Amino acid sequence: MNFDYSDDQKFLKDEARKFLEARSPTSAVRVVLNDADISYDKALWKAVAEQGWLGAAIPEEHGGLGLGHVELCAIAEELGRSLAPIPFASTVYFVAEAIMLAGNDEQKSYLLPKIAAGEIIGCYATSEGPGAVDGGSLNCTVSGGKLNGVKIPVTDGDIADVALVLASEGGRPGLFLVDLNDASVTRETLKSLDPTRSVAKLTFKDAPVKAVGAAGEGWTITEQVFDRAAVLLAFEQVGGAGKCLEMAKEYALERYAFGRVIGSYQAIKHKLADMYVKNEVARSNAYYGAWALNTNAAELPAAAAAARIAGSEAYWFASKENIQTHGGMGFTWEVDCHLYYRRSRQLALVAGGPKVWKERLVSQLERRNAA
Amino acid sequence: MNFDYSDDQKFLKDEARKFLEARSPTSAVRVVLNDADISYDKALWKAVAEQGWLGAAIPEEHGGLGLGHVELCAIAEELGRSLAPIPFASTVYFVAEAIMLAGNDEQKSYLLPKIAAGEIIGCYATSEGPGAVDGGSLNCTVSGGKLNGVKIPVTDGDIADVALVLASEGGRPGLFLVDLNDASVTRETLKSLDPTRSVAKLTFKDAPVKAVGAAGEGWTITEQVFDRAAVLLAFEQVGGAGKCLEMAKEYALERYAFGRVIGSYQAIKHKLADMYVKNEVARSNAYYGAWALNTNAAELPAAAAAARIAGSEAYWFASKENIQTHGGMGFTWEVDCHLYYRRSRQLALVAGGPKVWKERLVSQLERRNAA
Amino acid sequence: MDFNDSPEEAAYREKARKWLEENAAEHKSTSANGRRPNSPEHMALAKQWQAKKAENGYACITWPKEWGGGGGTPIQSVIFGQEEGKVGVNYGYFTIGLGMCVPTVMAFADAETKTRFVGPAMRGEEIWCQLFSEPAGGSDVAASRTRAVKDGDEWVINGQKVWTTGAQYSDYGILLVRTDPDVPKHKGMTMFWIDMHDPAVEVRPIHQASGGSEFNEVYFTDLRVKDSQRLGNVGDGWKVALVTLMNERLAVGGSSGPDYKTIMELARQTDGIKDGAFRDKLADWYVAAEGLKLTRFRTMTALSKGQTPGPESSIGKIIAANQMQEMSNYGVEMEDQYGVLVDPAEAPLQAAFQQSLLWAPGLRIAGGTDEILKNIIAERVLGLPGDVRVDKDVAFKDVPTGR
Amino acid sequence: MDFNDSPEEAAYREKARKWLEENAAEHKSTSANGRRPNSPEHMALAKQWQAKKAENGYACITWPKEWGGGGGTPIQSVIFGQEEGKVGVNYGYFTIGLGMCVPTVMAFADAETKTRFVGPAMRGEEIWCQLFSEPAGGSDVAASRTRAVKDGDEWVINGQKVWTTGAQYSDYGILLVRTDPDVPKHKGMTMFWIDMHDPAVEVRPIHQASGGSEFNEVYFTDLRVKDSQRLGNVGDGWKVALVTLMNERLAVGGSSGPDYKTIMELARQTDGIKDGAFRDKLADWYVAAEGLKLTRFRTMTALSKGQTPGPESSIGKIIAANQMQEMSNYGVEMEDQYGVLVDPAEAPLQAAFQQSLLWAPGLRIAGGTDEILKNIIAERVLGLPGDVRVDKDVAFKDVPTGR
Repeated sequence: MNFDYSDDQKFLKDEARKFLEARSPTSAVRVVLNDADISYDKALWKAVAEQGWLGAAIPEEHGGLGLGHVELCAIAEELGRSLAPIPFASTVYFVAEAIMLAGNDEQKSYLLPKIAAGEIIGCYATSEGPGAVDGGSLNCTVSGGKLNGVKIPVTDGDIADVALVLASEGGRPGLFLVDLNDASVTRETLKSLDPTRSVAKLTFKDAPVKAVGAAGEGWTITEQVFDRAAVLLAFEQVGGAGKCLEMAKEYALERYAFGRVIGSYQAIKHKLADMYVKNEVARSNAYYGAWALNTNAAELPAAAAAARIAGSEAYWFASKENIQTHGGMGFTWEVDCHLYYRRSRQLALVAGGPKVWKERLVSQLERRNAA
Repeated sequence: MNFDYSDDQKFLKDEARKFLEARSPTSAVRVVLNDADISYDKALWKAVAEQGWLGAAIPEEHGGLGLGHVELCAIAEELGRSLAPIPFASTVYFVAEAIMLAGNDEQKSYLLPKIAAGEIIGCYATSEGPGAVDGGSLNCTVSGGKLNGVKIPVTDGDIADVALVLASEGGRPGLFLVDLNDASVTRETLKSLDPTRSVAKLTFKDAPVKAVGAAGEGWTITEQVFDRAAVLLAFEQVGGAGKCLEMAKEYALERYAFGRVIGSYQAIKHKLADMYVKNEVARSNAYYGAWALNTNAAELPAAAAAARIAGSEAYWFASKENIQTHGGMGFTWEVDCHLYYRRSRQLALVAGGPKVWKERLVSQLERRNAA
Repeated sequence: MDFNDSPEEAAYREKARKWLEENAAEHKSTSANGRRPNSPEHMALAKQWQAKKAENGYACITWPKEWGGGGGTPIQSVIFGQEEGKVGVNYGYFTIGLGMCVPTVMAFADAETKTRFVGPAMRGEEIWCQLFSEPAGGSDVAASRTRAVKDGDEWVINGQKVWTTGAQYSDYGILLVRTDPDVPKHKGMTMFWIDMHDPAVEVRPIHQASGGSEFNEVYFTDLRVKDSQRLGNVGDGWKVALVTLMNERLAVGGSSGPDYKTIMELARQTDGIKDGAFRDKLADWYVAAEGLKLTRFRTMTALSKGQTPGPESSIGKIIAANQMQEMSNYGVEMEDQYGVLVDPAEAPLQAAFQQSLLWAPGLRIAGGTDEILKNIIAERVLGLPGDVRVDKDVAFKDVPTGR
Repeated sequence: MDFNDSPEEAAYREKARKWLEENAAEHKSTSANGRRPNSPEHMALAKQWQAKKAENGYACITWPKEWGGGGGTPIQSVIFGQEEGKVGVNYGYFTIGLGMCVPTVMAFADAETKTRFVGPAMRGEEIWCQLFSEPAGGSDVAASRTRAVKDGDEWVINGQKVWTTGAQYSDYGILLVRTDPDVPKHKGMTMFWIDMHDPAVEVRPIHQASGGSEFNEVYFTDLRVKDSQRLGNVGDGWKVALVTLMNERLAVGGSSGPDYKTIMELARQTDGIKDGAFRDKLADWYVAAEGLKLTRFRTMTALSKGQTPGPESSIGKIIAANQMQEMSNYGVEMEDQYGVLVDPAEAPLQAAFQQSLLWAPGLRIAGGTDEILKNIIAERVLGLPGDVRVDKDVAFKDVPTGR
């Protein structure tokens, strides 16, 4: 039984925390928050690339460190905790994972080393409007190797070099690689609930594409990629939720009301205990997701869904009750609480909302029970 | 604006409370609870009849007091509070209301005076097995004026003289009056979550019936009857939930832990505040239901559903957290807390569970919004 | 049980309706007339309307006629408010002044002061704000640290208030200050009225977590006020403040933001309307919102009978604020990935759910946190004991504060 | 991250598995062998099994070999428990005695006493119970009022304990009593071991709200015990009790009653499986139950590394008890009108949901209420301050009790 980070992984995680505390304090996050023209922290992106984190789970033959996915999970937890305003998830959890999963040798050889080196930013475009994406009814279409249509919103779509786009070809969903610097692509940066992570609208007019994976397999691949991303995002959620509990606890220990620290009132104590319980449930489910991801276990779809549901719930609760614990101060722009509140929403939505994941989980349970 | 009981109604309600405190203390309720052979409190039933309560909403021409339904609501609140172990709801909210709504003159003239006088007990039989009843697929059938099939569970079915039975005739749902003392009817008393209210299994073998209302209208009538009963049951729920809050408050003020009354701890204070909030929401929705019932307003279906949902939720919460507030004592047979916990479940199920009512409410909202 | 007016109430309502019909035309829609709230044009219109109401006894319906009020009943005030709402007139500038500050002035000031201020406030010529909350106080309003020191016939005030609504456009304010830190906290405070245009008063808007700036900080640097500006005795500030806060309770506030109809509309757009989980939630939201609305009718019934509503109205904000947070988050999640978009031009229903998601945490805190309101219900409605207090019997300066 | 045993653990597991295969045959299913729990036949089988385990070092795996234990590690104990569970052996009679009482005896009794009791308890020959809770104490275990008065070389004990598991079949018990009411509550208690067969000890089953009688009241009327039965010093009872209670924490308890699979089965039977509201809830229940199970794996990982699990395991019962109550109610409501039927012969799935609905309120209280467990997490895991205490520094007899 070793259901925990190993000592090496703990060391990596500690180092990541120190690095991010130095390089991505909330003062740095606020530069991206406050300036609409800045979409991400370029210096941090460069530094993270130098650490090798972008290629942590990419095989050495493709320029990565060839570590396991648990190591990437450890990094994700710290990225989530620090609110790092960089396109890490889009590039690593979505695009790199998709290429490793479904790309051909040429695509792997070309893209993975560039991703590992921080030379290109990727994004994964599925949404076309309000409501859950369904591989069956896509307005973006590919015909004769050209893509037409609109994707909205696309996380990091304004800063990415390449996109993986879910689009219909001959009535079946396919996954396509697009060079976003091509003149056939128009991008518009949009306002987000979480301004520290950018989103865009991408319009394609006869954009040249290359297929990733077999024809008609675009939705199947996307579901597999989302399972993998869900586990990694869950670690970001666990990191963020843990930080919220720490902030709430520290404030509750120093803020006085009626002559006592507010942390001595049961209303606050039990609120924080509730946070702790949800955070532990999220962490344990995330660990199981990490195990399933790392071993490519058959349990991955159920484990990923459970990790994502628990992570979303824990971060939502911790971020909103952290504000509540801070009282009026927590509702000011200057205090950091709202950064986590905003990020908790971004992370809960970026790979599809809880509704979709609950349905995926229950379908898995039905399948398991039938077996 | 007079959204409250009138002074006369308050007087009636106060008198009802005094009467029930004297005649239906929990010591009397426990006689029914503890003896499997006693299905209801016969002396109380007789006394209640003498008070005229059974005919409170029955017109004077049919032997009732001819008061409004708000007066009946006031009585219901006190019956709920006192846990009165009598077949009041079955006889008055279901059967008398159904006859007033859909019975012909002969049925009214025959049944209503007997009900008002406490001479007959009625029951309303719809359920045939686990899950919600649906007027469309009934196993009980009527053919040639004879009823065949099984109804389970039927509240007060073991002690009732007459039943209104939902059954299929020629493939369409009808409502039928059955004399339960007929030899064609077999009754079996069943064990209930709430032993203070009896339930039975009724088996009909060529039982002679008379139709109530037009052919094929049985389900429509049943839905209207259930709307009316839902409002009255909501008042029983409000009465019970209010009593639970009182009990919890009194215990919290007298029980000491760590040298302080437990009512001085925020965990208990806020729990009781939550109870209070739910109880007020339930009361206000019940009042609106009473208004709609009394004026036969078009809003009745939505108002009844809202009253029932709020009442079920408030009583469930108050009864379970009343036990929790009482700690170990609350989990003993001797302390009354569990009587309310059990009754809260009986009341939440007897006219169909929350699921059904939520769906009815939302359908009404959709209709309202479309209009 | 009915929703009918009594004959007297019906007559009053009819009179008010007729008057509004004849007079409210250009105030009928405060947003449609193209003037931004808080703009000088919007404010001018509001003042004009307030003057007209005052002339006809509708500005302060429950105030005595001798002070220019309507000499009416609380239920008349509610009825006029309902009718005013129905025709779409909804200026908020005078609520705090006329609802809380000026009644305090009327209760505690000398005749000269009252004569000077009551009329102009009622006619909308002067706007008042309430300066109680402080950064270090929060839920503990009596922990006021803003310091007033006597200097001859004047007091010199230094300190800071926070979360002051309307400070940026107010002419006067009532200010709670500490005049004696050597006695227990509730005993060392005094209330003054002040001139908000004094150069020693600085108003700074608060940049809220939601992005907006509805509230202010107010700083006092050697602000000198005359002893005659004192409201009540020296040391009686808390008693005076309680009178102000009691008046707050009578303001029957409706909730704003998306409601069950809005989320049904969204569900229709995103195809969520058929989902059982949504329908289940919708029923709960409807029942709670309906319960709140109907509870207000019960409060109005009490008013109509001449009773005074009590602290039980605290349930309103507990329900409304938490429901707003839950429902707006549900709406945002229903939009799935698209839910992060916050621009009204892009997001469904003009980003109603995104906006209220960002505002909801503030609503759970403003005017009493969930936790304080539950304490109020537990203690003042249910009669449970107060929290164990360590700050009651020691000098204010000795109360632990951690700093 | 993996779920694999270390090589040493795998070897131990293999050895245990083999031994169980060879020896557990007639104990494999404690219900299928037709003997009712608590019947003499069932008890005899259990004792026989316990003796066999003791003989082979499996009875008390972590105890030193000199005392007849297995001399093993906590993780070995967990592994054996898992394997024992897998083959379906699950007698509960010895858990409290060997997990809590006898370790306390071993820590505080003299050599003679230890020699007398440790072996028989380990071999299942004698059963122990723990006598701490009192009616007036509840969550406040240190409020013990059962009084012991010194009389020569003996103590005379009068009073009452409550919620005592297994008192009806226990041979011995450890008993917390008050020996000095004139000092603060935590300082005036003393611990003794007692003979449960003494005629001065009366055991009465508690009739629970659920209808069953799993727990007991125990009354002491002039029970005389020798001073040599004292465990620890006079006045050190609370310190001794803390050692007992600390051992409680190591018992890794699984939850019983219906789980997500059971309610899926019910949903299939009642056609609720397609309802979105049910599916939404099901996902939440699964995630919480899975979170609990996986958190236990994390605890076992800590054990495996030789660490001691802390108070964070309190989260288990908070989640499990509340989920049991919510889920069983949901199941009952899903059955609609039929849900009131409680007879296993009538109700779906042998009335599993009705039974757990009635039991759940007890689970939320037994072994620490939700409220106490949240206090424990807040104070001992998160480091927040304790509640303001009024009972710490006064004589026990002067602590307010309201009676």
